[in-house]
Amino acid sequence: MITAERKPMEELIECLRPYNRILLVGCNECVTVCSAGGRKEVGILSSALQMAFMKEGKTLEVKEMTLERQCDPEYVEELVIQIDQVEAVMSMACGCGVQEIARRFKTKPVFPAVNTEFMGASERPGVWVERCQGCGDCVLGLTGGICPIARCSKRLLNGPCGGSTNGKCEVDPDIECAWQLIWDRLKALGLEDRYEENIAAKDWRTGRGGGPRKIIREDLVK
Amino acid sequence: MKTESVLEKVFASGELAVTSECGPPRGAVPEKIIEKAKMLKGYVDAVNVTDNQTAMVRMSSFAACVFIKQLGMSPILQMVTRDRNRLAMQADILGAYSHGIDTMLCLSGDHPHFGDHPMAANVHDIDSVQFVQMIKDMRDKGKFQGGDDILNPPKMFIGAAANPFADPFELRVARLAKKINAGTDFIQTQCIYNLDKFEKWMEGVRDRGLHEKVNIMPGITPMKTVGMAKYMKNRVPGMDVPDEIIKRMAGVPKEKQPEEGIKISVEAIERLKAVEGVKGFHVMAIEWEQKVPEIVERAGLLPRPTIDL
Amino acid sequence: MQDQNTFKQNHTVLVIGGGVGGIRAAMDLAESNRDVVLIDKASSIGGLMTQLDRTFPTNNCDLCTLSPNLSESSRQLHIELLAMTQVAEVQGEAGDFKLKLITEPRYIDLDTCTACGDCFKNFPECVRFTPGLDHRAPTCMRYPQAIPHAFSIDIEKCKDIDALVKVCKADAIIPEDTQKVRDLEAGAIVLAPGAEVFDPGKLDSLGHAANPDVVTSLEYERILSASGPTQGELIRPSDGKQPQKIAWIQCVGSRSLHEGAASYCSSACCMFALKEAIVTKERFQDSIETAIFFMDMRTFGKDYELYLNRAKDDYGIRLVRSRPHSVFHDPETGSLSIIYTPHDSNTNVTEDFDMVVLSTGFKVSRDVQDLAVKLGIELNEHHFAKTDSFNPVATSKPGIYACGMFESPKDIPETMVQASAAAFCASKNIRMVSESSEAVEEFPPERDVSREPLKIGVFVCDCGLNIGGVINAQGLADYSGTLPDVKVSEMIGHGCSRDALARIQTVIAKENLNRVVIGGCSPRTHETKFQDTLRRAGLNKYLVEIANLRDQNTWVHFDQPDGASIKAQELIRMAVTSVALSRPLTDNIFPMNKDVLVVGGGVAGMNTALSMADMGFKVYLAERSSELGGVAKKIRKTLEGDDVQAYMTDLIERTTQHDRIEVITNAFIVDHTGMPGMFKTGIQIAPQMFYRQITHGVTILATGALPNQPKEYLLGEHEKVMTQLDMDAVIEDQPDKIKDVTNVVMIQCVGSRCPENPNCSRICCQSAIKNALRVLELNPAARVFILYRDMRTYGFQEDYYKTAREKGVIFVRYEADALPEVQADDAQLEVKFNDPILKRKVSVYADCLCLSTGFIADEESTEDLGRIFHIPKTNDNYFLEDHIKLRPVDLSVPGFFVAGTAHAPKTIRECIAQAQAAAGRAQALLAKDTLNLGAVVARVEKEKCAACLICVRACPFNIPFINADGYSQIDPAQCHGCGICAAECPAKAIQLMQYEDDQIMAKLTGLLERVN
Amino acid sequence: MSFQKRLTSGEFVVLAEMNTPKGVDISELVTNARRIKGRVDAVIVPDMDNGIMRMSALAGGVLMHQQGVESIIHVYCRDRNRMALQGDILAAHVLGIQNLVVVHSEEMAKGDHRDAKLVDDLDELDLLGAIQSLQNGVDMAGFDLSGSPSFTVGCTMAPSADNAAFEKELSLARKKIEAGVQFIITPPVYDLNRFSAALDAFKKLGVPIIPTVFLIKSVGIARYISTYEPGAHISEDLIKRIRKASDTEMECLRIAGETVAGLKEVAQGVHIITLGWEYRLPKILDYAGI
Amino acid sequence: MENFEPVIVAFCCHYCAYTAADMAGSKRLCYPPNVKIVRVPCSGKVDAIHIMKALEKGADGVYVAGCLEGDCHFKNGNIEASKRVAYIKKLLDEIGIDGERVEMISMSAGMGERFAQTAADMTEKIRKLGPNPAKSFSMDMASNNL
Repeated sequence: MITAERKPMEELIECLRPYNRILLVGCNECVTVCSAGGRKEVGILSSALQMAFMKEGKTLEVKEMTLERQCDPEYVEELVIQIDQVEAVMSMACGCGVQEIARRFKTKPVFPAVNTEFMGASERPGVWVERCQGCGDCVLGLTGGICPIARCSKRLLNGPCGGSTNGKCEVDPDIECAWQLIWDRLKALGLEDRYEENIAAKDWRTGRGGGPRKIIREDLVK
Repeated sequence: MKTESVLEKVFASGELAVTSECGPPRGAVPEKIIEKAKMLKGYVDAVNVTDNQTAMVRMSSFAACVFIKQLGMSPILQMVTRDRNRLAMQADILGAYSHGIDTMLCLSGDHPHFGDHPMAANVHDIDSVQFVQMIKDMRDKGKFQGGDDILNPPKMFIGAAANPFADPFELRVARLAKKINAGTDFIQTQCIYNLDKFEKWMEGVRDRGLHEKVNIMPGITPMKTVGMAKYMKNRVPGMDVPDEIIKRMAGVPKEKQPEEGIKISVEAIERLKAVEGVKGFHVMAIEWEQKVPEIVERAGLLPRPTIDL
Repeated sequence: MQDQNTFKQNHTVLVIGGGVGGIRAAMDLAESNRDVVLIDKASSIGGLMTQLDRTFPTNNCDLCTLSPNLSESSRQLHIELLAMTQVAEVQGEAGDFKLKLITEPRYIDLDTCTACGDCFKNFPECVRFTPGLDHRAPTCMRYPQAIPHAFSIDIEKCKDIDALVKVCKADAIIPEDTQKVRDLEAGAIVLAPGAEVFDPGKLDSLGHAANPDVVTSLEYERILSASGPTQGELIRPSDGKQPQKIAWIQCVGSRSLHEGAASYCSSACCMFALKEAIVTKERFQDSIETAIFFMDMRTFGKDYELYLNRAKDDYGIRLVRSRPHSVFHDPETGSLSIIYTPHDSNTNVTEDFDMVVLSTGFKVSRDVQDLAVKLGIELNEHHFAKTDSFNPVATSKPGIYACGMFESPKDIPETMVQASAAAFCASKNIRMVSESSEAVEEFPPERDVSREPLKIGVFVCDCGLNIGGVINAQGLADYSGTLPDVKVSEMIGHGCSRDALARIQTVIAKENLNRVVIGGCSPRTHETKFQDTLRRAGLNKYLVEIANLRDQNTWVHFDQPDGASIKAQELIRMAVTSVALSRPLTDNIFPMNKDVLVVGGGVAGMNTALSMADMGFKVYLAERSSELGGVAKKIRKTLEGDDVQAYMTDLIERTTQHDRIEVITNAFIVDHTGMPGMFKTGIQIAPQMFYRQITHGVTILATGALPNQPKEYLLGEHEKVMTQLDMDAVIEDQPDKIKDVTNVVMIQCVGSRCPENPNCSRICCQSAIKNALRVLELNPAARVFILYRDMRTYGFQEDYYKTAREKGVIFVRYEADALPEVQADDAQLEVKFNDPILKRKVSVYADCLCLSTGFIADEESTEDLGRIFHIPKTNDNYFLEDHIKLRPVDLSVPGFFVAGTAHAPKTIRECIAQAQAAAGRAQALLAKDTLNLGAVVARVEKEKCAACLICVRACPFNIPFINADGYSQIDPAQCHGCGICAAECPAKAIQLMQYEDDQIMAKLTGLLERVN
Repeated sequence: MSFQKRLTSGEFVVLAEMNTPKGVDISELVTNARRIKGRVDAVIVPDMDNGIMRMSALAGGVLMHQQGVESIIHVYCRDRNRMALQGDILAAHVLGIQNLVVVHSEEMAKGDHRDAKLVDDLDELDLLGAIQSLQNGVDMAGFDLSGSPSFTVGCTMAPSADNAAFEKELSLARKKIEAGVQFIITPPVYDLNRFSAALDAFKKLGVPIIPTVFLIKSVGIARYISTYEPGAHISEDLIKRIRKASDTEMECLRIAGETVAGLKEVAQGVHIITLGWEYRLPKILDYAGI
Repeated sequence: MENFEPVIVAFCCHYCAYTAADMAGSKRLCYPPNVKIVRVPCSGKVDAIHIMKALEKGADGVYVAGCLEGDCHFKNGNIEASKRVAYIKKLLDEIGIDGERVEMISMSAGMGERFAQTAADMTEKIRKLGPNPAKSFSMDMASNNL
């Protein structure tokens, strides 16, 4: 899923300062699952914002709404009913959602409430870790199902650097050395030989190197 | 001979090669590097010039190499994959070679996390193995990495680093093999203090016959104080400093510790000379360059062979 | 003993006596689907307890704790209540008694009387009665929530019957009413006739007859009582002024040789004197001086010693160890002089008091003795029912059981235990009415309120002075009427009384209300009552909200009535805004697992197991040691001389041989889940430690306590030092050893009533007496010293104490701050102690030193089990019952009961009674074929669910799962209703029924957003 | 890597015990197996342990196999004669079971079929001999088999209260090793130091030693073991630790996990017994860092 | 601010704190009437939103009262609740409202005294902290008019 984390309150308060009525929009997909922007967080943030302004003697009217997905225009359309009653929108979705709202409602300022972080998995309840950088050309088949691009600090494709100690990355001992993981995994699978193959330099065009990406499924295009 | 590199010629001569290194200054004046390089003249075959070492901004390695070259010495251009993408790297290689710089050391580089620009994007367009491959292809196939032909291909003698100690240990030999496969001509290793473990590594290297495909130069770094020894042991990732070394350093009074450090280095060189596959030594005296000549001398590595430039 | 299974045609039990014991017995029987006829010779049930102001040790208002029980008993379909009724004749035998009952005329028709009180207002001379203080003839309602809720007339006293008849608007007065005779067939009889208090009039020296300011403790209760003659004002009868100095004189009519007085101890008087003194200081004025004159302070019940310490230390109640000779009245000052000799002196002291309260003991009334003759049951020398040590509630006649005061003098909790035990034993004689054939109360169909506009009714209870005495209940009701959507708002008297409930029901119907708010006491105790009322009125029971105006407002803010009034408004507002959002809910109902798990195989555990198994239930008896028996297996004789070993051998034999009992020894409870009727308990069985899960419907904890072995007085170090338990065995096994002794010294309260174990171990005084008497029997020349702090030979044990004194046992008191000292010089054992009379140290060379070490809770295992079962414990690690007064057998976790010394120290006899009581309580719970889990379960709104797994991970019981349709599903049968998932759900897709977010939010709105 | 392979290559093996159901509802067993799949090397399936009639170990082992979890099944002499034993052992091989543990048969007295007849046609050493013989292609009657099975065979060692008993167990173990035993499961370890002290004696046996870690679930059980099994060495500190814990259950799991982790340093493997709390195995492994 | 009477919302677990509150009642232990109880089946039911909304609507303090550690009727609801309370405290600090206004309290059903004491302590504490700074101006007016 796409993970996100709420921005510092100060930043949120600052960007809403010019407004009196806003719409706070959650998203029932990834950000709900990573507890950053679902209905519950919308409720909490709404209260927090109102209190923060009340404290300054100002009333901020917050309308709460949570869409099924903010990255689909049909769902975003649901905001139409509310949008005229507010001066600005704050979205708790990932960057996709924020942009979708901005695209649909050209005259309303939209602010992100969260920092969109990465594509990750939940390691355990309450802990999410980066697993994929969306490079567009998956190497996991070569690396035992562990991504060196997302999980090695240096994105090394041919093995660990000289700094890995006890299976941990030199950058931060809390980070597992991706190559240690890859190697352990290859060994467990009896695929040690895979390591010996030199992986050629990557074609980053499939990643961000080729500019903003787009997927077109001809058969589905309407 | 693949190249004009002095280092290649020393290896070819069958003599043990000696290299050392110079860090470019953190400023726009060349005096410092010239002064440092001069100290080494006559004692080493080539001088590594680091590239934003420890992820701290310094004068570019290329520029510093030019100054050393002007002193009539042989520089080794270090380049890391961290700061440049493959375009910039190839461009710089062409430029360096055009200035007569014909030896390179390919590294991935320290992570920006450790340096003075932790906020910098780390490029890592390609990794060090791919880097070696790229230079080899430029040299031998005359092709840019993208596949186009090079009009006058640079003939670089290609070096790479190896750390015999980092984890997973069993991967260290295989990792070396990959670098050799990619086209590495010589290897400079991480500082060696744990001689037993290094020898074990070399055993692995010999088992696969890699010592015949590449010239391995163990890194030697004298320690000034017991504090430095402890720092290396505990704080430098991938460094293996056995407790005996610490004990030995701690066992002498503070003022005698530098001498003890040098002694340890000299003894190491003497012991490793005998190891099959060791083709030279990379003597790095960090912020203590003046001691390199003494070590080289006491280790019996003098005189250096004269190579025609 | 009695034949257990004489099943005959009849399935009715006659319960004689409508006091707390009788009510408890009747309710237990009714709950376990037996028909009950409950008779009382008074005009309403309730007995002595209804006359008390508050009860110890909680100092609760008794009416409040009792009245739900009373009206509950009248609700019970199996119970037929006959007031003013007595037994005239009895024939037949167990299973088939034929009785003649005589009901005296009430002159009021119960069905039409509305208890309006007009008769009482106009003709007080023939309707007024205030028990205790009013010496006039009986009539009428004894207290405001009386059941039956109707007046009665004393026709003799009435001068103008026509006028009386006319004053009744309901036409309920029937002057021609006559005595009615009725035949009844019953399978068993439970006797709970209670006791009467000793009449101190006979003791001239105390001046009760002559002086109005000398009152009995019961009269004093009436003075304190809000429903009493003084409306709860503490004033002395002679001049109506508040007394400033009050004395209590203990043992009036008990432990006494006076004419008409009893030789036994009345057991409860010490505690109620302490209670009255505390309440006096607490409720009226802390400066009122209180002194209690006593011989031994007998606070031997559970946690009673702590109560005593609080009385002394926190309230400064003066305790004077002396039995006063006489009370004189000084006509000039109006004060009362008590002349007494302090226990440690020989000179008389005279002290003046404003009021004197006589702690009068209990005795069996003449009427009850006559009843016993009619029933053909034997009485003991004190005219109490004669029962057996090992069958404590069975009388000499099969099918007839006695409980409460009639069995022996006792306090309320023990009465409750015995009542449940007697009910259980009685139920063995009769068949259970099967649930399907019985007429379940038919509720009208629920009205669909979903499309109706909100019509909220608010009913504010004044709860007597409890609420109305602090805030203006009428004012609050007026205020409530101004709240949005409130259609009706009324003040009702005692909201939980029958007529109040009827009133609510009527108003709901009349006004077509669809939501109800009750402002009253805690929903914890009274919610179901009001829910039933809604059902009767055709509303779903979850459309009511209770504002806790009493327990959490007027009781705790009586010191600031203004604050309490504002808060009351807020609480009502919260309830109104919240109830507006309540929705009809359906209870989750499941089949009942009727198997029983009994933990602990001692005397209590085995008796419980056998009782349940005999009733046809499958019982698992888990014992952690390798054999059954527990502590009782080490005891040889009881104080009364019964052979404990023979009893235990038989008990173990019967238990192990029983078809329906599976004994699991070496069993350790390791996990537990579920709810009453569907428990699942994991047991690990040593030595192989294999694991087994048992499913069962109820759990009875009979895990016992440990014989205390404190490291004091060389116990375990010197061969001549032993515990009373050891001594018991020595006497039995090595009588020759006893024959040689010269001096036997016993020290009481070793390891009890001390800082480490502050409570009294209850059993030690009687075991010391028991062993002392047996020593003297074997060796009349021996000198036996008992060093004690208070001799607590309660009830009939007192007789043995008396015998011991007569036989020359030397009793020497010591104070807690001057403990006896023991020194050993090789074989010589020297005991030194203060002689309070001689006022010097005395030294005795003991051939044997017996320490009365009593019990100590098995801390480690109660802790273990308490944690696994979530059962709270007392500070000294006994299991804490649900209500120390009225529910001494039930634990606070539904479906759990406690028996034996796991509850508190007790004798074998008391353990057996509690075991039978636990069986009875368990039987009542298992009588139902289905299990209602209520409606509090988590429900997922699948449209909102993001299938994020957070609920799956958060649930402590692993209930939610993501189903094939990709959303979270929660099985209502398994959901425990904690709501953790609902709180964690990031999509707010889960709601906990009855506690939905919008309802909670509405409460906050009601509280915080002012209504304009 | 298979259990056998790990054992021979000297790698640390993690075993867990899972009882078959008393009945045919295998859902819990299967769920539990899936929970630890990939985290333990093999599951030991006891056969009517402690005289409690249950689904047979053979079926349980096969079920594990179907879930992709390697199994080790118990065999012993109490309930079957040499015919049945040999037949079952052949069947086990055919059905994919690769490992056997020959265990001492518990008496019936504590079981649920106390009136059952004890067979005891063979003793443990006989049975070990029979297994060897079957693997060599010959049955106990001397007839040649058409195709012979192969197994990794282990045995258990009983707890010993004192040194003499321990010596006796050791000599018994030596005999079993002679009879073909390739690994030994030793009694529960509650005190790592005590275990380490006995390590030398174990090492001399020359086969891998797999000590047991028994999950204590309550203070009551800890107290019982410390009182009645003097050889077990449950310390007062351990009992205190459980008592003082705010969450007893988690503390017990943590203790088991720590013991597993401790044994990782000194033993060749570990055998975790959770008796009814198999669903807690993942947590123990978490605490053990496995 | 002299006459400031704080409004405090106490979310009380049915099994412990709510029962303890009733116990305080039957023992007649006085505490300030500022504390208003909302009954919940378990402290683990108390959502962060409930706490936030209570403050937003003008409560000066909020506390969640659950069972003693290890005694939760539902195993760990109280632990979950205390984590949530800690989270809210941080959030409040972040918006400049003293996190001290929110507390997690634990007690058993028998602790009537502790309930009363806690209520008194909490009231005292909030009184010292002063009114909830986030109470809107208009609301202040309204309460002054009362």
